[in-house]
Amino acid sequence: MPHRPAPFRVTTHGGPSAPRLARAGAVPAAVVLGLVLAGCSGGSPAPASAPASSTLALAESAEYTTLNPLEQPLGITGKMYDGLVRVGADGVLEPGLASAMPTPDEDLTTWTVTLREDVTFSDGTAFDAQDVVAAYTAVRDPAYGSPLATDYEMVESVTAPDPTTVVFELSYPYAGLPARLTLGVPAAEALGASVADSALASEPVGTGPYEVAEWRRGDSLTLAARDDWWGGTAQVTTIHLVFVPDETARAQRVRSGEVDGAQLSPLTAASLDGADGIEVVTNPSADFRAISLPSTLPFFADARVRVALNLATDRDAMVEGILQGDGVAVSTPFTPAQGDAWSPDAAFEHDPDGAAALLDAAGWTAGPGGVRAKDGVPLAFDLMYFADDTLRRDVAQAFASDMAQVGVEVRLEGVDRPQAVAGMRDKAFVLGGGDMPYDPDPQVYRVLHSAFAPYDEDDAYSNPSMYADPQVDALLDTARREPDAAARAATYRELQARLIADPPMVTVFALEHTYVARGLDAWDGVVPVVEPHEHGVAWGPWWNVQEWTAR
Amino acid sequence: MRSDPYAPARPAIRPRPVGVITAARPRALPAGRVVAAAGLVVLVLYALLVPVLVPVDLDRVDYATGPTPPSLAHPFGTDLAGRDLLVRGAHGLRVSLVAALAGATGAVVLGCLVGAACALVGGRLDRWGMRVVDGVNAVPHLLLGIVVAAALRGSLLTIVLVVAATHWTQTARLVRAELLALGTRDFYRAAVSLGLTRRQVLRHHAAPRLAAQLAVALGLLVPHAVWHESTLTFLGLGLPPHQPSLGALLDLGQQALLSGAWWTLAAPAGLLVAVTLCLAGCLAGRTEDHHG
Amino acid sequence: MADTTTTATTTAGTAPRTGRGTGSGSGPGTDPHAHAAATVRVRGLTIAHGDAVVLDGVDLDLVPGTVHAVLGTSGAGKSTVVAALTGTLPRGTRVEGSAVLETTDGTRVDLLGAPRRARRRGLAGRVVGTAPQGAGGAFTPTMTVGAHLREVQRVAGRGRPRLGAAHPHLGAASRRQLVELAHAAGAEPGWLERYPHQLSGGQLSRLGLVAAMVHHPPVLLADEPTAGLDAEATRTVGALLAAYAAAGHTVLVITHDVALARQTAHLVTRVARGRVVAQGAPADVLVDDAPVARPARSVAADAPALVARAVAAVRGDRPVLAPTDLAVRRGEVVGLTGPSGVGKSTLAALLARLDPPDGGQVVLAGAPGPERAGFDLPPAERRRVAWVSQHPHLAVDPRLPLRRTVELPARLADPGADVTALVTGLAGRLGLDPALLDRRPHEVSGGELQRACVVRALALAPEFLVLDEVTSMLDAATAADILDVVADEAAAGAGVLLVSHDVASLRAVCDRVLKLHPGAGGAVLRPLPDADPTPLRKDPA
Amino acid sequence: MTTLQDAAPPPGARTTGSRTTGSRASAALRLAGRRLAWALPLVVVISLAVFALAAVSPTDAAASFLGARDEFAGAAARQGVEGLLGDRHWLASWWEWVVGAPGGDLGWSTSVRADVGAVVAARLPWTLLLMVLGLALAAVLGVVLALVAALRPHGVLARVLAGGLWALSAVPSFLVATTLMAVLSLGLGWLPAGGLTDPGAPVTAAQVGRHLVLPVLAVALSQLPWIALHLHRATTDQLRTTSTEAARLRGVPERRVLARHVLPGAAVPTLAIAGARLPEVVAGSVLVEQVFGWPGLGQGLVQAALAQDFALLAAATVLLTGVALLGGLLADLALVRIDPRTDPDAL
Repeated sequence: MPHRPAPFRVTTHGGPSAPRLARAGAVPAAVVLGLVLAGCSGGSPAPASAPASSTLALAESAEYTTLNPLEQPLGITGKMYDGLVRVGADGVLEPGLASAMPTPDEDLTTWTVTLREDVTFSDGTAFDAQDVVAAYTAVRDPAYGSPLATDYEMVESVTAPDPTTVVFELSYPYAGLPARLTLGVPAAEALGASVADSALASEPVGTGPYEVAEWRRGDSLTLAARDDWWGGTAQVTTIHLVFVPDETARAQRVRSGEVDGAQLSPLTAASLDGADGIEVVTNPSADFRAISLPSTLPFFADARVRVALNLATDRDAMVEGILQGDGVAVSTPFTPAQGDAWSPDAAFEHDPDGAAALLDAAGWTAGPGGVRAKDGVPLAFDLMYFADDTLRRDVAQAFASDMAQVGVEVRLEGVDRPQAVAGMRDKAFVLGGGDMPYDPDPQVYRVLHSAFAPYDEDDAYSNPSMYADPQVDALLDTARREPDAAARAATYRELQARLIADPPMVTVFALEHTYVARGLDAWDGVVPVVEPHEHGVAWGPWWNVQEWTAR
Repeated sequence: MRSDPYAPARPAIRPRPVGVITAARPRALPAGRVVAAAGLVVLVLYALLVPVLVPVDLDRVDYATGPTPPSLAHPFGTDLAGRDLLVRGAHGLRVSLVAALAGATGAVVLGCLVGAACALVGGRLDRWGMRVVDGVNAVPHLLLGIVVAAALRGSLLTIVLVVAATHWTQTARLVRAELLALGTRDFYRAAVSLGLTRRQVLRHHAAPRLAAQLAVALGLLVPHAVWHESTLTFLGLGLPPHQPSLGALLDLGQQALLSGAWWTLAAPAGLLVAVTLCLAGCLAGRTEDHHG
Repeated sequence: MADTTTTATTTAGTAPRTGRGTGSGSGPGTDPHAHAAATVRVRGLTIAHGDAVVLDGVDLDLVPGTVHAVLGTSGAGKSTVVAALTGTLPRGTRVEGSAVLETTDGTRVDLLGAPRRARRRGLAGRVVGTAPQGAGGAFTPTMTVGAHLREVQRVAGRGRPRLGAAHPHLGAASRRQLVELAHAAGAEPGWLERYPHQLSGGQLSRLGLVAAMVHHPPVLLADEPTAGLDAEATRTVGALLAAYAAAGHTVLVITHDVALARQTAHLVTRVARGRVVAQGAPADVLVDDAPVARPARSVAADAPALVARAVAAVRGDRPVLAPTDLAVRRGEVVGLTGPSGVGKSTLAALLARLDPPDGGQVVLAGAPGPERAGFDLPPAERRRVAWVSQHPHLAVDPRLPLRRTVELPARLADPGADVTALVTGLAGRLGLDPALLDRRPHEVSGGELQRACVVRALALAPEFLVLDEVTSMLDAATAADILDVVADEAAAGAGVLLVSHDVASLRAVCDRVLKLHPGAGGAVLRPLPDADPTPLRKDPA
Repeated sequence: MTTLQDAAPPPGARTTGSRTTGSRASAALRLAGRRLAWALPLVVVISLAVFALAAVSPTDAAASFLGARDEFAGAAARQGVEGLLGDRHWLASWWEWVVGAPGGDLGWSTSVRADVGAVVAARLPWTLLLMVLGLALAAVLGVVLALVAALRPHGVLARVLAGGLWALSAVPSFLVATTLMAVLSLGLGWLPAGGLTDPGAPVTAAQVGRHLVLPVLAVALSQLPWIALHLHRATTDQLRTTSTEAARLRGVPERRVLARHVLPGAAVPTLAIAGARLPEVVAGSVLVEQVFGWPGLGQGLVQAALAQDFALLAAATVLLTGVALLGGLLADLALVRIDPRTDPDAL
């Protein structure tokens, strides 16, 4: 076997030094030599070994932009960092670095969190309250450049009275704070002045169960289990994350046994189901898709039209056709992932005739060429979707088909981000949601509250329908301040009934994230979980891989 | 770079051939050329008539049926969203051909302007013009295409702009060489002694000769431009996915490859190769005749 | 079949030319550098390709010590003889007859039947040396000439030549041997280290023969060794061939150049349309080829003339033409010759007013306004002087049928005239089949194309004709036809400047011949004396 | 031999310009120098074009910086990011990039959150490896196919070659790559579908070798048509020339005739075209890398374009163009080496 060249690794942040260039160049030269010896040996790679091997190979759809938890929450960073609060089985929050769930005072403006003592960072330094304060100060400071700044706008101050307790002072009573404390806490020293020059982007320093062993740019990232993790050493000692942008290639490498799992679209996942040892795993999520109906357009000012469009939409056909059944039809931004805050009966049935009758009643009668019109204005609008998102394209095309059947003309437009922001003023848009599903407030507040109705170029995706309903505002604000969980859920259920009467947009379904995996039966501890909008191989069946135990 | 601008092209000069299907193509037998021309006519008719004859709403999706193999009802089969590939193929081919034709025409026009300017004005403009031509030739066209598409994302205009901006150099060289030859070839000196005026020489000899060569250049640019469109769309930088084009169909086809729907890739791939072969077959043979 | 008695041809002993020189060509074995000599007896050679019969019943005898020249116009099948002897006939040709090679040490081989591989190892290069057609063709452009020769030596060095010829040359070291051979061919050893494109046609032709002679093969076949060479280079090659034959080898020369045949051949066979029409000693076979002398014309001294006064030409910083005076009067044919590249074409173009001169001026009686040239001259004035170039296929638009090319200028000059009748008449005069006019340039031969160009020029009834090397690419018959027409035009009152490097044909048709001599300040024009001081020397001794 | 010598006229006919090999080597060096001197301003202009296009493009840097999080970033967060990225005039940022580039500081990539220099240094060797091997394979196959077809012009291969290769030339390289993957790895499962090594395996020659087969084959097949067709046509012409015939008549064995007389002559026109084709090889390898997930600079370029990360895009474009120019220079130097008639100063 030709000599094994030095491990090839992109190290520190400094500028490219000549030796690395030479070393990087040396590897391909060694390869050319090796080629002569290796030749191309036939035979497919060794099939995944049945017994619980301690290494796991997963195919990720894209290379990570950054490993900084303040930029990339709830993703792969969940493996290297811990938050004060952790997402548990079925999406129920449980204490993480906090020794117990955070306790609010009676008017929900001061929250106290006590910290565990037996926690160390991956570089050996100790973890204490100062790191938490530094993290939550940096995330709130716009100058640091974290995209999560507005999620903590209700936090006034974060202080550490002693090394093991942290106190959050809020500017107004807020019941949903625990859901926002899942932020990964890096070592204070490694934070840097901003995300741009923080070393955390490629050199994570966290308290999590794994640390980065090797990152080959453009090819793969290898995680190694820490033997000194406060939650006990993970039995899966090594995780190889291979970057395979092309979905067909991902599926092929799972089928050929090269990798043990990948995140695939429902259709491709279905095609692999049952092939030698492969099973499809779906996890519920609050990741909904909806079509905004901007109230600036004449016909959307009338609630009856919006109800009619909701009735004309065949949600079940979309779930079956687009998601191959891996999803739940929903009519409001609330999804089953919100637990008892979700009211199952707040839903639109598919009733195209009812929709047509409602439109006629509203005065939008069928004009020439089959498109409805009212005093000269045709019921026709543009529907934008992100051109590179095949799922949103399918939703847009299905919605346009459904609308065409009731005489509503929908013109499709594949756009990129700036075109979407610019068009949001007077065009419909296929909206995504469910970024933070573990509390109903972050799930719906910015989508429904009239405070976000006026068009704001910097915040175009919040309340794109420019929907303003005082009753909805009131219910949202009371729910925020309600300490009792049951009462909070009841308020949200009453809110959903209101949304059915006066729907801000046409919400179609909530995704179930589909994964294909092999060899899960060799492990105990594989349980479902509610996933956020972001779905990569950090979630799926492997979300709690650090707690798996060999069967 | 050339010391003597009037020297006719010697092997040392690197003409930038457009795509490999130019001079390298073995001489097209007359029969081969007839078959190619017929194939081209069929394809163009298919691309123009089918979308008109079969008015199907492009956005109408029918996930219930999903991908079905080629059958009598759907000769090309249906794609993942249950849409008939025969019709989408026609739309795709039409969009790609329009983009390619517009791009190629733009390239030829720009090439003529630069070529004529360099030849007629001569001197510094000629030298700098040739510097620019060599510069654009040195950069891989796809890279230029990706950079332009990255900035001006996803519209038909972008594709036309990309093709025109990268493929005018070959025509510029052609026009310049032809106009420069006016002074040197025995053929033109004979015309002087035979009493033809400059205008008559241009009208009877230079213009028809140049027109024939430009027609060939245009013909050969179109398949090359179709490539560019399909490549950029394949990379996700070209036309938006809901607008059917050969590139989008190929991209979709590749995704469906694993789930066994090979025909979703075969249909657009077949069309792309067919249109390329037919166009090259018709015109490639002609390039040699003009070197006479 | 092996008819040992010789027919009309003579054996090596009797030299057809007196003064052949002693010691050469005498019986084998006694000469200091004697080695195996070989005779080739070709009997009834018939070659057909498809349905066309190329050669029909050709008998040849190649005898050591003699040069046998096969003469004929292009396309008469001459080159096919060499192809037959070397076994390089194209696929699918039918060959009949025999070509027996017999050497003094008893080897007998039928060259026509020899299998290709055996021929390659045994004969090629060692026994039968061949210098193929085309001056530069013998050498691959990417190798130096020396590399070719060394390659042949290395290849042949492996086995002693089967003929066991002990030859003084083969004994010496191979490096020394090449230098000696080069000297023999009048080539500088320095040339061996150059690439073919760095050598002139004459040099390459000589080195091509040297390449064929590396092993002193007893039989040497030379195919058109002097094609495209000027008179001086032809003489050199002729001397080399004669000397090689005199050294006891058998030489076959295929040529259309009568001068070469007269200079070197001991035996001449004239071939026309694939058949031998005459065979024998050069004196009686070549008698009718002497250029026919045309009746001299009397030209009035004060006839209107096309006059170039002290015209000079400079290209870049190099003076090409020193200030020169040249006048061509109407009814007169003036010849212009000189070594290639001296500036003949430049002077002709100046006289035809295609390019403005760098000094002096060109005056034509009756031309209004200041002297101008090229497109600046009004069309009517330009048509008074016709210009025909050396390469016909460069002078016509390849896309148009000939009829349109020939008639266009005349139609543009005088839209009313019945141009078609005029052109058909002129074509007839030049022996050009009017049916050919409907073809495209690449579908007709060079000769026919040049005739069309002359028709195109004459259709404008020019007062003066400037013909720049119009006959150099043509065979004798076509050239003769064109020169006849030139003579008729002159007789009809046109003034003609005829540029050529073939002095013999110039003397036959011109009233006076001028020669351009290369000079430091540009070429200088001087009349060519009647008797050329450097007679063609045939006798090498 | 006396009779031959004195028959010769005095030598000394005019010889065309003679060039010792020494001055030819210096002419080749001058050619390389000229190309380099010409390449530098070209590279600067290209980078200027990339930055200008970035300025013209409607995208805003903050959106592409946030990437997937852009949809959920509130107003304050977006303004923070815009402040972070700064809003220097694009000409100033381009000037800073050009001044820094020679020193190795190629700027900071927004899509990779790292120095562009580090990313490029990690990716460029793999692209070079892929292109060199692909081109080498194409050249070897091209020579073999051309020779066999030229030597047996009426054989089956000659007819198949012309038609088959010409059809192959009509297939874009990403389609060739996709089909190879579909057949060889999806269908038959002989070869891995992509990536640098098997997941988790160290970067060893054997591993990378196995993963290199398909991409190299794809690059080779996309370049084979023009090489084989040009070589075939040139070899056929060369076989018919009198110099080849003369070599045979001088007794040179067939193998040597092919090696010394036919192939160099045939290589000349192909090399003359090669310089103009190399940009196509670079473009082809970009696509092959994207399909096979090969971590080369080509894939980096596409991802930079998709993420509109113009610093990395400029560096990748400039470097890949440099590779194309270097390839063109090498082809021309090989041409000068093989063909004595090519005058380096004229190239």
